[in-house]
Amino acid sequence: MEFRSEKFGGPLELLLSLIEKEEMDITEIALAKIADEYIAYLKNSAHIDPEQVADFLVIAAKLLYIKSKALLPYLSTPEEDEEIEELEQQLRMYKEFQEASKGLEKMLSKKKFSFVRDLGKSGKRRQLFVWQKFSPPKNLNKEMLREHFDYILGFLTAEEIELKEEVIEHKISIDEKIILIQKKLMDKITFSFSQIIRESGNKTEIIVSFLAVLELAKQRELVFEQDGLFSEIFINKLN
Amino acid sequence: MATLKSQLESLMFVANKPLTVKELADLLKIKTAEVDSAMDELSLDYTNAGSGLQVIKNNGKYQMVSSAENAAVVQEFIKDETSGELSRPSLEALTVIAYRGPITKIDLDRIRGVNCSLIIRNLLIRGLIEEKADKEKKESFYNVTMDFIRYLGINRLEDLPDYERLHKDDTIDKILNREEPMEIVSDSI
Amino acid sequence: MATLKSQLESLMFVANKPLTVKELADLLKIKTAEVDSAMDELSLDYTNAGSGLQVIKNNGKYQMVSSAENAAVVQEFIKDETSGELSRPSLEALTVIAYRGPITKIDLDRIRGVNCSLIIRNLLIRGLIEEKADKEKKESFYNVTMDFIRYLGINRLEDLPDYERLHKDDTIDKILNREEPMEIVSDSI
Repeated sequence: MEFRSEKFGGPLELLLSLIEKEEMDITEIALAKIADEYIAYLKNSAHIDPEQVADFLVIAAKLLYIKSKALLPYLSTPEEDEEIEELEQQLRMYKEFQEASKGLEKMLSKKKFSFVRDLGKSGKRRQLFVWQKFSPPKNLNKEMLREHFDYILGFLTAEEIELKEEVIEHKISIDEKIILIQKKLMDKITFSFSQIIRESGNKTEIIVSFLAVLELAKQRELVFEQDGLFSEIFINKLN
Repeated sequence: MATLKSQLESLMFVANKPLTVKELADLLKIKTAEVDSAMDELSLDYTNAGSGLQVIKNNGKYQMVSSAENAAVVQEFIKDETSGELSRPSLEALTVIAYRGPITKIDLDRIRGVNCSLIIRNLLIRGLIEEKADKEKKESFYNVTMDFIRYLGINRLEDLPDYERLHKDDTIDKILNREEPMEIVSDSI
Repeated sequence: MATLKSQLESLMFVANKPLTVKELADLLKIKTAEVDSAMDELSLDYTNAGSGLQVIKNNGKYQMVSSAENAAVVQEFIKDETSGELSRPSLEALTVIAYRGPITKIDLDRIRGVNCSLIIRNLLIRGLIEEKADKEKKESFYNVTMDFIRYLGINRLEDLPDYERLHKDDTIDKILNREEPMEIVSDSI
């Protein structure tokens, strides 16, 4: 399918393009219908920026809920229904701005730019204005320069560390998680879902685990078992 | 008063950069409201006379620029090669900031449904948006810059199509003010 | 014709230097006599309106300048621009240029995380930094001026405190080597 090779700037853009491809309005039914396609796109995550994976997964989890609700309506709760309503509203809001951005794109393409007074291309000792002259600030000494530079370096170091951590965080793919769960099923015929949650390092990984389990259920490798609402979910190997 | 308008005109010409209403008021020792009304008048004069100049107002600042109508001949003269092309995500973020600014990062994230840290950094570096820190609220707000407005060929953001509606939209406000409208999992950079 | 006058006005404004009648005529593909008569008209408009701008003709060249009546307030503005303390962002940029110069504008922008056009303009005006063009690379590099170095009471940059260590610190190199999808739209200051 062509859409799978396209790169999307975010989950809402992907959602909207899927819905519009089906020529549907933004409704719960439409969302349920395109859930599979959305997840199929996500699996080939080569076109998703690593720092956006989490945002795509949050929406994936919502779509799966909507889909499961379409199949098993008695499972829904008012809070969760409100969340669906919110997703629809959010999507409509996004659509407004997407359309507005096309308007801006058109304006920019007309090249009706306004310009400031030209300060000339760079040259030796460029003089910007005739009134330019050496006028240093009063209270500045070389020690202050050193302090400021040290401060800047400290700030940049902190920023650099943060960036690195961010990149490492999003390294688990659904496929990797599926393999992990398959291995687990080889050792044990049954285990609880909370065990998977415990083994997940962060929120993103929990969502990935959830998607992986759902995928394996779809492929008929496992089934769920739950005694009642909010009670522990057990995962059992099939065959 | 003719003199006041004339003084403002001279100042903006010489400055060749955005000047805040306050800077102008202090220089001329008048009230900011007087600056605003003289500037409105000047801007109207330029439009009515089909002048080659115009005044852009943005975010409490004024700047004198050449009129958008004459873009082609000016661009030829200064051999400017600006294409005005932007990537889709950049354009989308700029649109949201133009219509909803001043806007926080979290609200921008909510509207686009995705973490916008890198795009914000990119737009800041390119001078298309600017950041203003609100120390009391411990939050940063983003606005588009004069430079971006210069590329659009308008005098102020209010001239954007549908500005009034999108800027004040109730539904959008409601969605943005929800307690936990959408979880952005990854933290900001 | 209004359009011709308006185009001349835009060109004179943007040019920021005297233009010959011939240059203007060539740009607009009209006769020099037409330029002269439109310019006379524009000049008259400015006088009649008590404008803050005026057109001066000297040696067959035209130039737009601020009107002589407003000299006092313009002087005031220039004084403000070139005196007083530096803002913190300006001071930080100056520091980076001192310890890391020669440095390009885009590298400075990336280190500071914001567009530094206005800051560079301010430091250039005050004679604290200077610009050198590298014609091969089509880039400009910034350095602090000799005037500034002497003002600090030293003879060369290497005499800045901790220069060796700070000049070679690789934190900045890491930031600059980071991949960043930069769409360059404009090449302003």
